[in-house]
Amino acid sequence: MRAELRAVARDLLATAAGKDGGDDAQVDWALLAEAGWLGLEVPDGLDGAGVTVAETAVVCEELGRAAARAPYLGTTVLGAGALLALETTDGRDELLRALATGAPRLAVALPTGDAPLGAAGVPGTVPFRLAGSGAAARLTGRAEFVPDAAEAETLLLLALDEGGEPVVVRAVPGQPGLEVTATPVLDVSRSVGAVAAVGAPVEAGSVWRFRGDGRAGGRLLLARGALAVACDSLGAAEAMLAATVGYASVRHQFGRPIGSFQAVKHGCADMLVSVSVGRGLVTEATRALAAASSAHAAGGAGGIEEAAVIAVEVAVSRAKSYMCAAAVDVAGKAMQLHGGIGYTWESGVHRYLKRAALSRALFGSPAAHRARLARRLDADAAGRAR
Amino acid sequence: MRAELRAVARDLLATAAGKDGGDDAQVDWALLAEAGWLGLEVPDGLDGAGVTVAETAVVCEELGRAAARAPYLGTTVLGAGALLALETTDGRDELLRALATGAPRLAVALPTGDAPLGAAGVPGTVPFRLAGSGAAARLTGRAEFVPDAAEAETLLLLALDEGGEPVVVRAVPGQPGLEVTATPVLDVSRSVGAVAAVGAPVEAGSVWRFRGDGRAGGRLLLARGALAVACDSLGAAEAMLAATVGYASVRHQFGRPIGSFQAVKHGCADMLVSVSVGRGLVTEATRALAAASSAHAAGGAGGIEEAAVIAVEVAVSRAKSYMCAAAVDVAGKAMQLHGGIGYTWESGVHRYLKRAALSRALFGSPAAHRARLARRLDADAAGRAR
Amino acid sequence: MSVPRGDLAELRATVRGWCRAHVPADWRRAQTGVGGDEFVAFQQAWFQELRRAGYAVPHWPAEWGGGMSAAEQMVLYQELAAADAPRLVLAFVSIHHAAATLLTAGTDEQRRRHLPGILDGEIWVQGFSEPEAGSDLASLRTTARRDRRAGGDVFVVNGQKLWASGAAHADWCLLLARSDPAAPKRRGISYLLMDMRSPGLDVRPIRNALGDSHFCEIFLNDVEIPAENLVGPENAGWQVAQATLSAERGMTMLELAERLGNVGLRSLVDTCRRPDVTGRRPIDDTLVADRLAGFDTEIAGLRALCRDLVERHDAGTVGPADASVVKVYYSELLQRMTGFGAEIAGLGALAELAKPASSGWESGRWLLDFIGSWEWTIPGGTNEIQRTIIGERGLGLPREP
Amino acid sequence: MSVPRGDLAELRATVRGWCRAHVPADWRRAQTGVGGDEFVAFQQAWFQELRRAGYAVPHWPAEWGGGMSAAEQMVLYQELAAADAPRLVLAFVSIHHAAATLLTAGTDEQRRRHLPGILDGEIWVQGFSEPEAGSDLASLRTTARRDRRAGGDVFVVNGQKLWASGAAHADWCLLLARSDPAAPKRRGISYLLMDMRSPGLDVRPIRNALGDSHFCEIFLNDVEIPAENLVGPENAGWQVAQATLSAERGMTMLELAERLGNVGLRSLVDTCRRPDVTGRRPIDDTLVADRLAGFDTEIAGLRALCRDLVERHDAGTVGPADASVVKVYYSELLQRMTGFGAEIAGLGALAELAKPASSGWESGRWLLDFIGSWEWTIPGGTNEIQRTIIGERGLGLPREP
Repeated sequence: MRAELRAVARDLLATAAGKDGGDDAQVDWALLAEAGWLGLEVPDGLDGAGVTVAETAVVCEELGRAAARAPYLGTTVLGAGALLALETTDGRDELLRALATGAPRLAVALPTGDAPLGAAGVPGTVPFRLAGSGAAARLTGRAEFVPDAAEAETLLLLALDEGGEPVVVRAVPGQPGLEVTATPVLDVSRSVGAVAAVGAPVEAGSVWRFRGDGRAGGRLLLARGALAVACDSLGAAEAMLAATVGYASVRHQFGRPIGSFQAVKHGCADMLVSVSVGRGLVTEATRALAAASSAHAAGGAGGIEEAAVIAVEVAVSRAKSYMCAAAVDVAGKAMQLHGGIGYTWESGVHRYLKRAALSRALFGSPAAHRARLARRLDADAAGRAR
Repeated sequence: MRAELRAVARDLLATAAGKDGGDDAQVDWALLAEAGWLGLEVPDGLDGAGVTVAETAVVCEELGRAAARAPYLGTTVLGAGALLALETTDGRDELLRALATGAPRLAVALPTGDAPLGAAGVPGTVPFRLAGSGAAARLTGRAEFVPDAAEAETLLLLALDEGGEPVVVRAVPGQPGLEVTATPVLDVSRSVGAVAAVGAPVEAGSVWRFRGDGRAGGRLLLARGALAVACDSLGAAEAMLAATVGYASVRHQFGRPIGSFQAVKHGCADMLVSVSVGRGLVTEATRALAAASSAHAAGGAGGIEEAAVIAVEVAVSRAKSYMCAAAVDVAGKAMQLHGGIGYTWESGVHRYLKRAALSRALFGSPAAHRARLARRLDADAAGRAR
Repeated sequence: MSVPRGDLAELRATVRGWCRAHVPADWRRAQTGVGGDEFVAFQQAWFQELRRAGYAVPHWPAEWGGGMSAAEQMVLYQELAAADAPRLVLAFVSIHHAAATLLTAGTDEQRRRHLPGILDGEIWVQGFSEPEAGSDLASLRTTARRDRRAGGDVFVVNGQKLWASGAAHADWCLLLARSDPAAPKRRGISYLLMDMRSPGLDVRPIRNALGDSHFCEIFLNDVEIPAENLVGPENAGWQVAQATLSAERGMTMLELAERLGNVGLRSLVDTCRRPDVTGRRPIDDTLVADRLAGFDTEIAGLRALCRDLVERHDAGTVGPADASVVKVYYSELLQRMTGFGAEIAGLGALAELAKPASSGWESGRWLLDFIGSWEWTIPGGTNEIQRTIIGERGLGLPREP
Repeated sequence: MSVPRGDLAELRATVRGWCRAHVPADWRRAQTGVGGDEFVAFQQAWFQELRRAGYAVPHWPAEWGGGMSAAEQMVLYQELAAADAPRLVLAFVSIHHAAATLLTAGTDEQRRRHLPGILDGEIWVQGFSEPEAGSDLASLRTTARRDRRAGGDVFVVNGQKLWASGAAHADWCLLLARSDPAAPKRRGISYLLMDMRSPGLDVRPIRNALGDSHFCEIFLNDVEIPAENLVGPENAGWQVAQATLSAERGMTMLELAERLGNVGLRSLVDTCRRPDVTGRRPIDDTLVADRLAGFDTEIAGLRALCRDLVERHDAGTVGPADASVVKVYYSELLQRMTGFGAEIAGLGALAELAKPASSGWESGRWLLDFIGSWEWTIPGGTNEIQRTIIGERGLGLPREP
């Protein structure tokens, strides 16, 4: 299933985005919906495919490979991911069903920088606060670099309710007190924006609770985001490696294909090594998240165990820090080994370098993820010593 | 003068130490004394050569190039260096004169690790304390990894007197309350040891004061030590580069000299680049220390300005952190590019790797020196902003 | 170098004072996101400002308006960098390569025609690289057929040039073309001065990774160049080009090193001293502090290397790979340093969409600077080629068979 | 892999329990600084201990005393590493290369003679490399002249072998020698089993960078090897060697990765949690913490890579450069990690003069470990050669002309 999905996705994206698809390589959204990629994890009962995050990861990797522009991160990775972690309500189910079959664009306003990886962690860094309840509920807060915010038709905001419990609040762009602003970035294949709420009234039935512990739900959601960009970086790095090998095999200088020179050959070998290592880490993280998500889904109201959340965070921090840093290096090496051609706009290498740079910063820098890992290493060693 | 000194030193060490000079490549001490290298900085009036630390630096570099064993660090770099920074007394002058013409072995017990580079710095980390004064003076403290301690005939101990002022105390190995122990290390071309004093009585006339501020004197002495090992590492790295280029030019595999393969050629090129950068930094640091030392000598009791000490510390920290790390990398690369031969004891590459490893740790790790530099960068930026 | 130290100190004080009075205030902000015309106007004005002070072409012979010793030029460039003066971007080829070519291999007539022109703002472009002749420059294919029919004496040029930086603004072009197709690779090339208004010439900008278009393609279709515009002997163009390529005698790298060490390092330290959303300064993180100190050290090493290179040029002891060592080290240090800046600036670096024109490669818009750093690791012989030069010419290692 | 997960969990519990009962307490301290005889005795005893449990040769066919699936072997090696059991150093060539050679290319008679012998402690050494045939193994010069005179049928061997690890303790040698000097490089080599007690054989230990002497030179002077000790067809020895070189099917790298991830990482974390003279723990420095987390990540990546390699071997989908990718990554990670340990341990690392025998390359004596790491970046084809293999066979890049 996963191999087939990958093959189909690669074909479809190559056709839809391609190199002549203009600077932003916009993918036809309806096509993605038709292909069934939006509701991969939505249960059969809600017209989805009922598979795991491992399949979503495949689509993310292929989007990265094509450096394609599509609001997949906002709608499926985070949107569906958030909804699936919530208690069942009519509104939530309705949205999930629409997402799987139609194509409403979603965005989830959550912290996308380093802050939630700090020692304080979620929920200290939940960006929105709810005041009051029921019809009197008001929302205040701000989130920046929110994926696909500017194009979203529905917003899901990660907020703390008056009891300090993380919840998800549904909102609509343009509603009173809510402002969504696009943030233009160098990576034109991505869309991010700021979401600000100042005492925004909350519609009835729009405050949704996580199944089980809301903190765990929020942490898994952030892990989904981090894993998705790691997958994107894996695909981007693989694309850059393939492009470089292809170019080095045909480009001649000094009467030889440049790929026959050790400097180029060994450079490509290093790219393959780091892509291979990154792929292993991404696979491990995907497996851990899929297992935890299944447990979360199966556990009903009971939620999920702390150890499982930590296992996900460890695996995701490794994959995110390694792969997202490696992708920048690989794209940079690709630019170098393409020579002058690689520095042109037309070659498209710069698209990958910029995309990799955004992915590296989004959902936690490598350094922030490693800092979290190091705290875990220290704690584990203390546990051993005890 | 410096070029000639270098040529003579290289010849002499190549002959004296050589590869067949046994595992420890011991240099004949009398030969060094005859060559006039022990009293390079000792004034003419005390039978020395009256030149600057720049000449001492040349000898250090050549000792590193030959990976030679000689108590030069203890006797000349630190011993003469310490004595020259002291107020003139008969005992001090006598020792300096002996050092320049005869060959008494000295060792200076001062902190050789990272501690003095911390925010507290000297004198917080002076290893010995004087209690009482005159005939009742007693010395207590401990210094480890003291260069050439075990073979020294005279010890100079960096201590704080009862007023908290750094002073130098002369002592003799074997005197009551004083224990000197050799510390065997992997680098068999070096000798280090521990010096411990427990209420050791101090002989009359053996407590000597720095000219001017004792703290500044202590800091410059530590800078001398750090610069000397940076010079040693420069020489060692140059030797490893030359050996690798030589080997790669004659060793054939796959029907070609291995140096004709880009992987080897570019590896050597990288070695040359880092040696060149390191040489520049070492030269700058030597210049800064020579200028400050002259000022210190000329300033008489007035001592030396804080800005000059800082300039020395900045230049030395750069040279020490860069060159001593680079030398380990260069020696490691040399081992790699020599292939199996490089891993044999007989090739001698391991001698350089171990020597470079000791030099890297001695007188402050690269990380500790960079931490000090970073504090300076922050302070300078604060100054600019003001 | 023969200039007494005292005179240098005086020159330093003079230049420093001049900079305080003449470097346009806030030019970085004003020049951010400007169009081509505004950039050209700013560059030309700044060039004339420097010219009036005697600082535009210090490396030229005194008779042509220069006359500074190498030691004096070092002081000049150190002070311009310390004052964060705009860089001479547009005139670069004119005052360096064009002037060096004219001075070392040109005729008196060519010199009299162009050197004053350059001082008045004549812009030159270098027409060396071609699509199939990048790192392997000697394999260029553009042809120059000598034609003496009809009483004239011209070279008729056909072909295509690539990576001609600033060609869109250029008045003249330094052109290498193959004039003897039968000769060995490096023996049949001629060096020509080509008027950029010649018929048959088509300049097309190439958009680069930053979205700028300062690189151009030049298409040459039966372009006629008068034989009097030949520099050096016919078919000896490769030798002329080699002799003049390093004519700046290390001073360009010294200037770039000084800029990296002044505005570059200052910007990076400032970036790291700026508190993040949680109120913490990156520099208080030892991980960041360590990297900063490492860059400070590497820059100090680079500056030492550059001073040494200039001094060797001056003393006539420059080695065959010395320039390559500096180029490799500078370019990769630039790449590491701007890359680190981009990491520290994080998501914010993605939202900085334009950097000031007339600046160097360290504008403090770190992601743009990082991408721009490949302008140093690729052109002029990629760093892979430079390492081969260092290995073979610098260390004497055997060539590939 | 066909073993049900439940059975694997059971095996894991069994091995874990066995390790608790049988791994010698404190063997690292006891084995530090021991001589050759003590090392051999310890290794032989540990081998028999493993043999009794069925853990000595799990990869052999069941009929010869093995019979574990790849999945089961992975569990076994993971648990041995987790329990920090001594490594099988001395028997390595015997149970892997010798056994694989005998099983895939040997005669029944050869198998019957040697496989039980190996289980009883017969030690083998690999005689492949020569002074002029290191990375370029096919250029070996040792000759094997067939001699049927006087009714016998022997190979008379002359030459010199290098880097024969453990030859001083070996009973038998896997020997490659040139039997047809006229044939092309790789077509005239034969694969022979040589009794190390044969006359004409001289073994001289080579002292290595650590001062140990486990590598040896073997001088061969008219050594006679009976023709029945030929493995595979005459002159097809190169092909036999290639077929058996990777016979351990990735399991060795998996074991090494597990050891790096268990005792290696734990030792490094412990080193960084130990307060220094000023009372500060290195791990509280973000610079150190960042490096530690980086190693934790890289090790996780290495383990994934190794599991993948074993599974590909098992599934028959292993690529021609997969092993090279793992070797390059493991060896350089080992070098970086031990190098970092040496930095953190600082001056103290210099004063650690010996490391335990029977341990891997991560004993926690960091400077010794660091120096020892070149045993992985050089032998078996240097990492430079491995990168060429990765580029050409893994990525299909063109060979050098």
